Amino acid sequence: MFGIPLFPDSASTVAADVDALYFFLVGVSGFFSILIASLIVAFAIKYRRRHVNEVGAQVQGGLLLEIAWTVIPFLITLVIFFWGAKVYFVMASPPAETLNIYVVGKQWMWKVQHIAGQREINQLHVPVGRPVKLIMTSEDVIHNFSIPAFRVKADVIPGRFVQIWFEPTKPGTYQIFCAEYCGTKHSGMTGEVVVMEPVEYQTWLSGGAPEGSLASTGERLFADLACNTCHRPDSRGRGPMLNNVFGKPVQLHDGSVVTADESYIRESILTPAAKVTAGYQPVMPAFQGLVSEEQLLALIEYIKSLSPPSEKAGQP
Amino acid sequence: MAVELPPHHYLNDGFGIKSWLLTRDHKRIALLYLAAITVFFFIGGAFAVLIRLELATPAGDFVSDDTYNELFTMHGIVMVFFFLIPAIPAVLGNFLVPLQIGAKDLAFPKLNLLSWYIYIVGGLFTFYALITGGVDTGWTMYAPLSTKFSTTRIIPAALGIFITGFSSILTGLNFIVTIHRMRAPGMTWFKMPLFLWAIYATSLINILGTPVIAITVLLVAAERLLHFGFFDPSVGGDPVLFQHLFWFYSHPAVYIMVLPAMGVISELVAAFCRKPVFGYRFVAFSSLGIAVLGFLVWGHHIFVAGQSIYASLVFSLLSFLVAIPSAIKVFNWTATMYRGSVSWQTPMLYAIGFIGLFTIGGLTGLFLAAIGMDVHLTDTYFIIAHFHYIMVGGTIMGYLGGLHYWWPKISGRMYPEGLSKLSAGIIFIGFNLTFFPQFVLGYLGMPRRYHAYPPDFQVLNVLSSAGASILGVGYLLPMFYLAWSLRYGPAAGANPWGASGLEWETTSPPPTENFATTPIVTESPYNYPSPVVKHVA
Amino acid sequence: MWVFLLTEILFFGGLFLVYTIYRTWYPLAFAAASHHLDIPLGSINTAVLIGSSLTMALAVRAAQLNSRKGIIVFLVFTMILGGVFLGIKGIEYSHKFSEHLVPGPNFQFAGAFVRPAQIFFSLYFVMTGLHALHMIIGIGLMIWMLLWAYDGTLGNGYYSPVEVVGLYWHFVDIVWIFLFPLLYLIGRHAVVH
Amino acid sequence: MRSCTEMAERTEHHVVSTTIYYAIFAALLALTGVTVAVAYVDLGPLNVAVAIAIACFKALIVVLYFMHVKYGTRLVKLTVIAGIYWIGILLALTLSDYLTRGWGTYGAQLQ
Ligand code: HEA
Ligand code: HEA
Ligand code: HEC
Ligand code: CUA
Ligand SMILES: [Cu+2]
Repeated sequence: MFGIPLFPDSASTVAADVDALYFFLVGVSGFFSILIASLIVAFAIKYRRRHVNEVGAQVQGGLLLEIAWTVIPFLITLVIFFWGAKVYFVMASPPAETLNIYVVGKQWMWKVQHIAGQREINQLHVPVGRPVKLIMTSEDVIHNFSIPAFRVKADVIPGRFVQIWFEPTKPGTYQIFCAEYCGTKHSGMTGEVVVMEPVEYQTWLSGGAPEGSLASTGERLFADLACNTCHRPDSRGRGPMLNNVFGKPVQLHDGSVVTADESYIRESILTPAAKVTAGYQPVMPAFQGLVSEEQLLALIEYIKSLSPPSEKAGQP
Repeated sequence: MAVELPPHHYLNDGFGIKSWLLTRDHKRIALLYLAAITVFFFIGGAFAVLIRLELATPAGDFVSDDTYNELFTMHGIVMVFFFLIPAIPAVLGNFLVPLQIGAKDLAFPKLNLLSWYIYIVGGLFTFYALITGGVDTGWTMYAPLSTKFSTTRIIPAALGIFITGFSSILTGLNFIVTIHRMRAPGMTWFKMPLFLWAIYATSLINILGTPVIAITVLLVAAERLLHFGFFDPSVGGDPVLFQHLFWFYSHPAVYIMVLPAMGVISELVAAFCRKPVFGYRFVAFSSLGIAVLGFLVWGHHIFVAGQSIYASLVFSLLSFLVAIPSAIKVFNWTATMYRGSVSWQTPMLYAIGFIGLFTIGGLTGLFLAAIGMDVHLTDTYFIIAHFHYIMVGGTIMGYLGGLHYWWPKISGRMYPEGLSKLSAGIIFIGFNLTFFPQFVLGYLGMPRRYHAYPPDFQVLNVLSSAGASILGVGYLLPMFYLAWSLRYGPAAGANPWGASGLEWETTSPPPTENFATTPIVTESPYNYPSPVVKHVA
Repeated sequence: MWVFLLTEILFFGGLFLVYTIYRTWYPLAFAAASHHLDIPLGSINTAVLIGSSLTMALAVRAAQLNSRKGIIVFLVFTMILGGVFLGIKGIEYSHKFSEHLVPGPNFQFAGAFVRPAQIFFSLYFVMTGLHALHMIIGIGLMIWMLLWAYDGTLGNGYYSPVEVVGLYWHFVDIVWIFLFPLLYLIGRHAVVH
Repeated sequence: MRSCTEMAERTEHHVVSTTIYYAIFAALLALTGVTVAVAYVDLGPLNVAVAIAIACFKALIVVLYFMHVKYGTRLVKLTVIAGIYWIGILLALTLSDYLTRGWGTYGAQLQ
């Protein structure tokens, strides 16, 4: 309207759900705002004071009315609650088969690491029509990866992995914002998502990853950091074999069982003593401070690649 | 015959700086607060002006990014901790609590003065932080930015918040004890004006919530100063825990900021409709309901911050519950106007403004409480618009309405009616122009705390900045004409509005001891026709 | 006064929350770190503080009964016990310093839990430090009460100030009653490296 | 500051006998001994529970007797309960986050 944008692009599957809820809420709010406003104005005019000593009618209250305007809003809020929760569950549960991409936030840029090896800064190329999962972490403070056109965002927290997923529906270029205040250049921590047709995307992917795939970088690191002195492909090392670990339950020495997801692998590398695998001594050195977040991603991707293909659905 | 000021009242009971700075009279202390709070409001307002100037253009060209970050941080801290939280309780509350319950003073007059000094000391710390470089963490001071990365003056600012916190606690304590123990004979709980219920509920929140923010900022200071690790992921700490602690206080604090204004509105609506508040008990209990439920919803600020899904669901549901008592209030005020004798004097205009804007602000809170919606809206201008609608459109309207309503009691004189209506109008228009476009910006996705933004958003931002300048003028006017009326305004007389309530039964301004004889209460607070219905129309 | 204590409860409540969260996150680390605290000293201190609560209660009783001498004697006892507590705490702190158990760049901790142990000791120092600060304030208040007892302000049925200080002191005692098991006595049964 | 001290809600002038005080004192000492002793016995998860239960009991008798709440007004009792209740809110709702993060966290995968 008048060249003023009033409504954002909606370019992901979940955007439509969010928009529907939004319009419902605008409707409810509009209804009540207008109701209250018109009642006040009407009363103010109709019952305006006509002479100095006039007083109002001495009405004290009415139980029925009170009950009505407690119960009706309550029911409306219940509707909103369930609706909001439903949309939220969609956002929080990625489909089983996703294209995985790693994102590292740092003051003040986004580093994107594709599994095939491409790296990007403040840009993210994805194919249209395919669910994409971003696995994100931060090197310093809390950031927030936000794509308004997809209606998704999440805080990117140092010290753990955070994931969001979306399925782009329209090719195009969309804004990325950092939406959690992170210091001086917070407002400069922006970028764009480029959504491409699958074919173009394939061409883009093959366009060159000088260092090879992420997993192969990880493999090199695994040797450089001497991980392979303890974790050997056979069972003779001091550490457990890492084949077939990812995605499987791991028995810990205190008896509990955890699933070896990205966060677990990450923790195992950075602070191995926190969760010690059953049957092993806690001799693995802590690599916290020794490997960067990006190297970590490569290592994780390598360890993932040692597990059977069904776990590697994310590979393009 | 013109009305005249009484020969003896609290304002001419001693002159000179000492009679003010060492006073124990709750009315004078209220005025001390009024002065201090006004200063802080204009400091905070000046920051807002600079923010809006910067945002008039998409490029970050007016101030540097660091300066901008300090601007909104200091704007938030000053406005929240040094203006809005104390505004109504410390000024109007201090002035009115003893008057409305028919007491001579608060339970602990010296403690009351001490609270003011503590507030000032806290303010000085913050001021010191400000002039030696400012703080750039946002008012929410999230770790680890605040504990490890920022290089700005966080410790003095944190101490400032810590210290003022004690001032709020002591004031709250004072009010609670006063309301329990010093009510005039016959003033049962259900004969108390609704303003007192609101103040009582606010004080409860103060007492129960403020200590938690105190310990939280202390931990931040310890982490910065002594390298202790509480929220530091590199030693295994969880930054999200800081957010839990912060919001455990800061969500209830938003009700500290709105409940007193709701109390004022109840008084205004009753007085200017000359009618009892519809559903007195519902309005009274909804204040307590908000105070209690308000403690159960803090997690709605951290839906996308790595909180467990199930906790988010619980917090979302509870957030909807806390909206119900607010809804009850809005409906009851509206119903009070039905068949009232509605006067269009300035305070009533503010009350009407409050109801309308609070409704919009509150309803947009429902958007945010719906988790799936909040994911898109959080940390965008939608949030900014939501809370300015409640805090500026709501609470400040309530505060100004209350100030105008009780001004004749405070000063003994009337303010110029025409001018005050004009500025109420300017404020209403300026306000909506400033903050309505921000809802749209928010849904478009413009993040908050952005020093520069994509050019697409410019038109809406320009509208907002234009509105802010109108709003600024609207706020300056009352300052001048109220000051003017202190000297030149016509004397008001004891009860210029023909309102009921104990405060109107003593002279304006009241004598130091408030009432010549202890009043005895036999009637409900809003019993019309009141004893004196004769003055202004 | 009770309302004020309500505030205090939540003040410490924030700390207990932080404690609870990290204890559930790092049970082993907390147990290991706890082994570096000195149980005998901690137990003695607990007894000392309980004793001071007793003398405080007796001081209040003396005040109720208008016994000026009683007030003075018992207050002095309470202050001495409080002083002993702080002294022992000081000794413990100095041990921690020499063992490099103070969080920060000089922190040293043998074993696997360097990082979470740092959280434990951060908590240890803040919790016991704030507790000690409260005790110092309490002793200050008691000096005041002593003066009032001397000049006769107290007595003749006017004793509520002593009562208030008493409530405050007992509250401080209660905080310690929780701190002691939570900080000192974790996982003593298991040998953790 | 005299007025300040009026803060104590007026408890009835109930003078508690010294025997009770000494008994409480003895109980507190004994319980301290018990907690220390129990800490060395392996009770599994019960260790924490026992330690906290004993601490709570100790706190309770201090509050009831040393602090005279047993003889206090209803308002005083209400205040104490409110304090405990609010700490409960703080702990319970925060734990509702931490303890259920394993089941699914926004940003982590739902199982
Ligand atoms: C005085 C201040 C104040 C008040 C009263 C409120 C009231 C409410 N707030 Fe708001 N809020 C803030 C100040 C306030 N808020 C601030 C400062 C922030 C941001 C902090 C920051 O991050 O910097 C914030 C942020 C905020 C968020 C977090 C957003 C985010 O960061 O992602 C949420 C989410 O749930 C929320 C919800 C609500 C709700 C549900 C209410 C409810 O209490 C509102 C209830 C009122 C009504 C509902 C209107 C009246 C009712 C009717 C007219 C009847 C019809 C009603 C129904 C159909 C139910 N608020
Ligand atoms: C009580 C609370 C309160 C009040 C009253 C206000 C009042 C105003 N606020 Fe504020 N605001 C907050 C609380 C408040 N705000 C908080 C908590 C934040 C979040 C901070 C954060 O993110 O950490 C915020 C953030 C915030 C932002 C977002 C900044 C960002 O995220 O980048 C903006 C932007 O428009 C804004 C604008 C305004 C405006 C225009 C007013 C106007 O209403 C102000 C009107 C007043 C005046 C205009 C003063 C009049 C005085 C003069 C005209 C004299 C001028 C003198 C000189 C220039 C020397 N506020
Ligand atoms: C000194 C020997 C040693 C070195 C070097 C070492 N590890 Fe380990 N690692 C171990 C041992 C022992 C364990 C099992 C005990 C534990 O969980 O701490 C282990 C466990 C792990 C686990 C968890 C596996 C499971 O089954 O739960 C991962 C993942 C891992 N290591 C990765 C690495 C990587 C990556 C490196 C190099 C950067 C590395 N390790 C270097 C000894 C080592
Ligand atoms: Cu990164 Cu804001
Ligand atoms: Cu909130």
